[in-house]
Amino acid sequence: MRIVKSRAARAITAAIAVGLIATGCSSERDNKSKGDGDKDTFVFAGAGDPGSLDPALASDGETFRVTRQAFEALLEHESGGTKLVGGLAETWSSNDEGTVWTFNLRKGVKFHDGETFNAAAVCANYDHWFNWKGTYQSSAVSYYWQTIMGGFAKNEDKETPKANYKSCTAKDEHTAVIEVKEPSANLPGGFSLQALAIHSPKALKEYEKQDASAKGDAITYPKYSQEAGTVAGTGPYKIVKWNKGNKEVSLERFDDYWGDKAKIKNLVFRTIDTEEGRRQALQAGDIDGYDLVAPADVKTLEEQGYVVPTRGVFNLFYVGMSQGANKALKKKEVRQAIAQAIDKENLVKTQLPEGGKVADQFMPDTIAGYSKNVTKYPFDTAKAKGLLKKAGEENLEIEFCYPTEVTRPYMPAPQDLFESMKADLEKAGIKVKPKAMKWAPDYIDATEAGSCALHMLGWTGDFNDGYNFIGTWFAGYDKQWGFKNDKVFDAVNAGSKLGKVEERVAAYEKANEAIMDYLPGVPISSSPPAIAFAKNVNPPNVSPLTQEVFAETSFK
Amino acid sequence: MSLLSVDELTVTFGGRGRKESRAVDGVSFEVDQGQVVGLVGESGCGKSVTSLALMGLLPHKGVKVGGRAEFDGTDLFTMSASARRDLRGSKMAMIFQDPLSSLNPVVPVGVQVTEILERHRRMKGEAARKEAAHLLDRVGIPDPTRRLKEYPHQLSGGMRQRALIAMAVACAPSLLIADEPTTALDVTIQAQILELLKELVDQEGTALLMITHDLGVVAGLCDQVNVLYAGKVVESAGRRELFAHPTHPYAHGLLGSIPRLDAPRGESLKPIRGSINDRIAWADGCAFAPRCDRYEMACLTGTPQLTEPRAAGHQARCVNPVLVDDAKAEEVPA
Amino acid sequence: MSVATKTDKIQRLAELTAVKETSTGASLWREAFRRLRRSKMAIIGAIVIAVFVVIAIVGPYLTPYAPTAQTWRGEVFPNRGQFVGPRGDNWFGLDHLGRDMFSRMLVGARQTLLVGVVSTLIGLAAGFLIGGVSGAFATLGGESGRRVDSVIMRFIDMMLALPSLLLAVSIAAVMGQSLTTVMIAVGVVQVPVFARLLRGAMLAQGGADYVLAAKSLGVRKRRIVISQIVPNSLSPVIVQATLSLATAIIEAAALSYLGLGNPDPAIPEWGVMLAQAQRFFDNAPMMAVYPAVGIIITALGFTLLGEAMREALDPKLRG
Amino acid sequence: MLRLVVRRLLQLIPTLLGLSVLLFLWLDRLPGGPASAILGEKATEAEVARINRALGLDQPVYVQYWRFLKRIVELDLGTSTQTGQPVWDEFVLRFPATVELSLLAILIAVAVGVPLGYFAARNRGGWLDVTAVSGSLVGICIPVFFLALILKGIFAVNLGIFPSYGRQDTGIDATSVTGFAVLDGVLTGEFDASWDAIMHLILPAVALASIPLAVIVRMTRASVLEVQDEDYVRTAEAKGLKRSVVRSRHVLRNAMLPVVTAVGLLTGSLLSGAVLTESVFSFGGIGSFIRTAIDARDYPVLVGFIMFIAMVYVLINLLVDLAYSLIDPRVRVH
Repeated sequence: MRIVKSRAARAITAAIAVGLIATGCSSERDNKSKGDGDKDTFVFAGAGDPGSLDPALASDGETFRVTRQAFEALLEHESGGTKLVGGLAETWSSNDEGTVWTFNLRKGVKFHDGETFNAAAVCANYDHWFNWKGTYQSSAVSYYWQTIMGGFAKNEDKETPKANYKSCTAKDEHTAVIEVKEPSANLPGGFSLQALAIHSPKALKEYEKQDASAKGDAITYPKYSQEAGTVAGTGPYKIVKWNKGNKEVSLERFDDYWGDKAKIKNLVFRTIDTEEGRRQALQAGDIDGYDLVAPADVKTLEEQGYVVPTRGVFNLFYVGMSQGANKALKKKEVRQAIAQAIDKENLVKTQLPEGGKVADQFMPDTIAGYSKNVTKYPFDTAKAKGLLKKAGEENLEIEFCYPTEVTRPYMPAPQDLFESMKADLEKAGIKVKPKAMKWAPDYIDATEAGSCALHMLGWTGDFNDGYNFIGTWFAGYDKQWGFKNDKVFDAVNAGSKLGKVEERVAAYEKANEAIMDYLPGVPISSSPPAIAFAKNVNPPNVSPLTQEVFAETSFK
Repeated sequence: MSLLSVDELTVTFGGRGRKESRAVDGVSFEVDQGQVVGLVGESGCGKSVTSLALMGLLPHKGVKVGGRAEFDGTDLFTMSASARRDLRGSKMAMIFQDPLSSLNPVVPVGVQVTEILERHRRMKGEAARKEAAHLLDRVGIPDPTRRLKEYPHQLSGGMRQRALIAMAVACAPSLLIADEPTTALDVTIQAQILELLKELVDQEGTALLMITHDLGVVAGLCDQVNVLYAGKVVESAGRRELFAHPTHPYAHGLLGSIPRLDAPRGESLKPIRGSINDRIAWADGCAFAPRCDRYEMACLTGTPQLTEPRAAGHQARCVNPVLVDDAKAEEVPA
Repeated sequence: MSVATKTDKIQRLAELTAVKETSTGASLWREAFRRLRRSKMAIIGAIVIAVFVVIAIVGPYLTPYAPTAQTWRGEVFPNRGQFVGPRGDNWFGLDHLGRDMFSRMLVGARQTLLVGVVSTLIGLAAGFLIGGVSGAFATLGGESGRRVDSVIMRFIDMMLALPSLLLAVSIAAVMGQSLTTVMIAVGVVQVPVFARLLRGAMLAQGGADYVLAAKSLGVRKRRIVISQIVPNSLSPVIVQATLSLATAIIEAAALSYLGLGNPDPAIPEWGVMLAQAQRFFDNAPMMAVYPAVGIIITALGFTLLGEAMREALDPKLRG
Repeated sequence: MLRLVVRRLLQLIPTLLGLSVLLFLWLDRLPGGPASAILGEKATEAEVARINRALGLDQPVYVQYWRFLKRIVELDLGTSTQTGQPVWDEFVLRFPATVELSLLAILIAVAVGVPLGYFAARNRGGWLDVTAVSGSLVGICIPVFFLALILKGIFAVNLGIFPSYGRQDTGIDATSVTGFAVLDGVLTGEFDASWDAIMHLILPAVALASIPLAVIVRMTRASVLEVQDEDYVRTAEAKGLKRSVVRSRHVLRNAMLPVVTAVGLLTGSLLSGAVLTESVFSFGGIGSFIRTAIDARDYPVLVGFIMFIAMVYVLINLLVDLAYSLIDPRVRVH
């Protein structure tokens, strides 16, 4: 022990000495970023640690970013697009009601643990989820299963939605049939979710040995989801190590992958929680790429020669209005005045990353169901003033909440956005009472409870179905909006129960028009969350759904 | 020739912006081999400063030392700093007033003794420790080997002073300067310490420069006495002579102010009026004048010179000295 | 001898003795003040503070533009890293929303001063109360008093055991975000410091002779504490208060960096401005530099004065 | 000595109990719960209610507190709602990082601060003194996070000498024994890992050290100045000891006493400075984790971690007192 101590001491002193000397001479570390061809490790920085290595237990992007490299679902989105394509299922079809889904599975697919992929494996997964018990039934754990497939075989909590999943049958080695009780707008899109990605049956057996519900109250994630070794999917990479202390997950190329093998042998995800931190790490050559780039940095990085591809937009940023919190909002003129007082173009021009678009309805234009002929509310301060006068609200005073300490893909710098809009509204003669809250839980709670007259929120789509957007807001009475309007609600729900996609799309367009006619809030913009790579990287196809597949990445 | 001869020593504080003040103002005196000389005066008269100046312990900044001080024939003020260091603790040593604050609280007494042996007598380890024990024993500290390991706060006041003395005499110095060595101690201890000093001085033939405000101490020890007032020697004489015939009104006053058991009934003490703060600059006249019963206009005309108004070798700095023979001569302690 | 001579003898004496008597017996405070006027630190500090305070008071009325008006919105593109630096009508350039930095700095000064002063006052008041009470109990409360004191001190220890920033963050979490929150959070952090300081000083005084004297004379305890002990224990507290003004301003900035600053953008505050400017450090470093320098210099001003005061009041460090 | 330790450890228990009560009362006042933190935009009232019920947060505080106590008895600190892992594991995962950081910081502060302060005092008013003092004053006034960002910008991003974030380079897959990256490297002989860990530590440590450094410099300076004109230093000089001995044994040793106490308090306070530094360098320590825990209303983590920190703080102070009593014999006795 003594020796070790003295050694350590010496090591430290030596280090400090050298460090101090080193500060004199310039960088010998830079060339690391220039990168030589045979570099075989790609380091990508996210903003937060993944929550679990089992995507089924997760509901956050940071986790999915990692698991997506190792797990595949029945369906996938086309690389860099939003179109549904075959994943582990080559083709799929459903009956007219959309309650029976038949998947023709890919052949010759192997799991990381050597198991072969087949219909039995698929059903093993769905039944595994369907039969979840205890803490697994908490929406904190199985959020996506519950949104897509409802509840479980035996619901333990009366609040849990009733199961919509009926059964999964392996018609033959390579044909799996999944039946649901009622048609849902979440299908087939839901089949593409990481949360419903297919695990090796062998691994599943291991999972089932471990229970999520530990003693006491808390939700404890099972051991297998917290360290590499057990989890096994079919993806191009396999997870080999999760070093929590160092906030790093290491993956390694899976050589028996059915498709194009990964170009780089090692893939590492690390966590750097601040925007500046990530940018500086890239500039310092410590990482090869990072996500959630601050809009301010995009141009700068490009000028410095970094690769900053632009994603398609697949999210929506809006100003919500809680009519419960301020009676004036019940008047349409007031809502309209607010809508026209805000200079959306300016926001997009100055605040949002390149490729941002002004939104005119609660759905980005990349989604099937976007309607070209909704009522528009162009920026016009004078008109806004007039409307307020008409409503007899010339000196309207209104509370406007905004979140601090957060950047969301649709909302890069909340306070800046807020300050701009505040200025706009005040130009139109509306008094704005600012209210800043921590994103979670304060802000989320406040907006959910509808206690913020005006507030900023948004949504990033999970898959290409309009209901995934408008459904989350306008399917029925919701405190956040605080209005009842059956015209809107019916229009929105009309689509959701239709089995045929085409019919649905038509219904969504009608719904959008109904919504924008009523104008429950102000859709502001859709903006692509920027992603940046080192100078020597050929980036993967960037995806509107932020579903990059890093197997496509390579070094120049 | 004398061991230490101080000639027109002046010490000036301040300068560099601050207003100058002269603490020692042309003091001259001599100390012969083995002689015990007293520097007497109330606090603030410059006696301690004199001793520090001689030891070279005054701060370097903001202090000017003038005049000459020859020790063993070499001028202390012109010799190199390192030479002075070698001298200190070996040839000339010093004992300070407050034994507690003068000892390092966090270093064992033993180390504080041995370090001086190591420095000047090139002693090491066991030998040094033995010698240290011997020294402590010599200054009358019981159970020295144990004491060596102890820390100052574990010793009694008397023992601390003894320890300091042990350090001072460790290298058998030829001159020992003692600055109020007993004031911080209670009476019984005082006597013991004085005894110890006397004995050491006699045995070793060490010269002792005794700095004190306490005439009792002087009476007990000194051969030659110099009375200081406001930075100047106002009277200088042999002990007997001084006690018999204090000539300068100040010295006279001092003696008059000592309580004496054998004083005739009804004769009350005659304390000196005022304090050393109400003085006038020597340049203008006798600094003591404001407190003096005997002053004349003459006192206020320039600095009075040292003269021998009474007997040879008995100097006094006064224009109106006390010359009437009073009857104290007989009671002078032998 | 003639009367005449006698009198003019005394006359002459008087003249000669009349010299010196330089401020002996001057009170600790007058002494201290004399030394303060001599120390460069104090002078510089005082000047800095004076300037800052003046700006804080009159600044907001001198702003060339409204601090919140996004007048030049069209010229600044944060999302493309395009900013506008110092120029004719905007001496400090524009911020990321096209507002005049100079005006914002001026208005910000007042907020910063406000935060510093109020939070320090909060800390001082609370700390003074706690420290005073426990000090009083410790010095004159006897056995039981000492027990009370030790309980209070346990509590203070608890507060000290919590890292100050976390304490602040958690307070902000409970109270929600507002200027008051920032002030309280920063203030509370100071409480234990003041409490301990006052108590310590009071304990030291408690042993002093004049207190024993007063006790033996049977003066009422409350009176001893109020009229003797506390006044004599003040100096370290006052020094600390000055220093705390500096730390308060810095802590406030730290809170802003953690996103807990004053939420109302209508009232710019240096800490918040600095925190916001972080994001554009590459493209517009000056946006961060102005508030940063402002904060540093102001804090320095208070620190200098505080340190000078400490030295002036502490004879040991004199010279 | 032993009694002191035991008494302090016993004192710890009521402190922690009191603290835990305060914590629960505070948590009860915290608006919102972990649910919405977990779900983000996806939160709906029903979901939030369900999760809170699952976590037993629907019960009144005292019930929750009672459960907490029961768990504590079983040495179970509960589970983080953020990561779904046992609080203890999370602590073990992050504590070493902060400890390494704080230790190196305080090490730098002492290693640089003490000599600097010492020499500043030695040639008081000299250029070194002036620079040291003014430097330390400025040091206190620079917001830590700003300094950290500047350092990072220069040495990590522009010069690329140090890594810009984290505890270890990617791909250095160091075997973890104790969790202390540096130590582990040494234990397992993976010195490259130690080295790497150290490189990652330096920048944050320097930033974190700024304030302690400033404090220590000024403290050392003041206390050396004070000790320099203590009587015992004069005694040492009077002994003619070598300068080096006087300075090391008599000046420095005494001057260090107050500094030691300061170091202890500073080390405790470093944890809070760490919150900022850790988040700037995304250095996964407890500071930043507690911060996120507050946002995420991660009650178990908050309670657990804060109690740990309190405990560590008390222990550090205990250590300081022990160290103190080692260098100051006066304390040792009583």
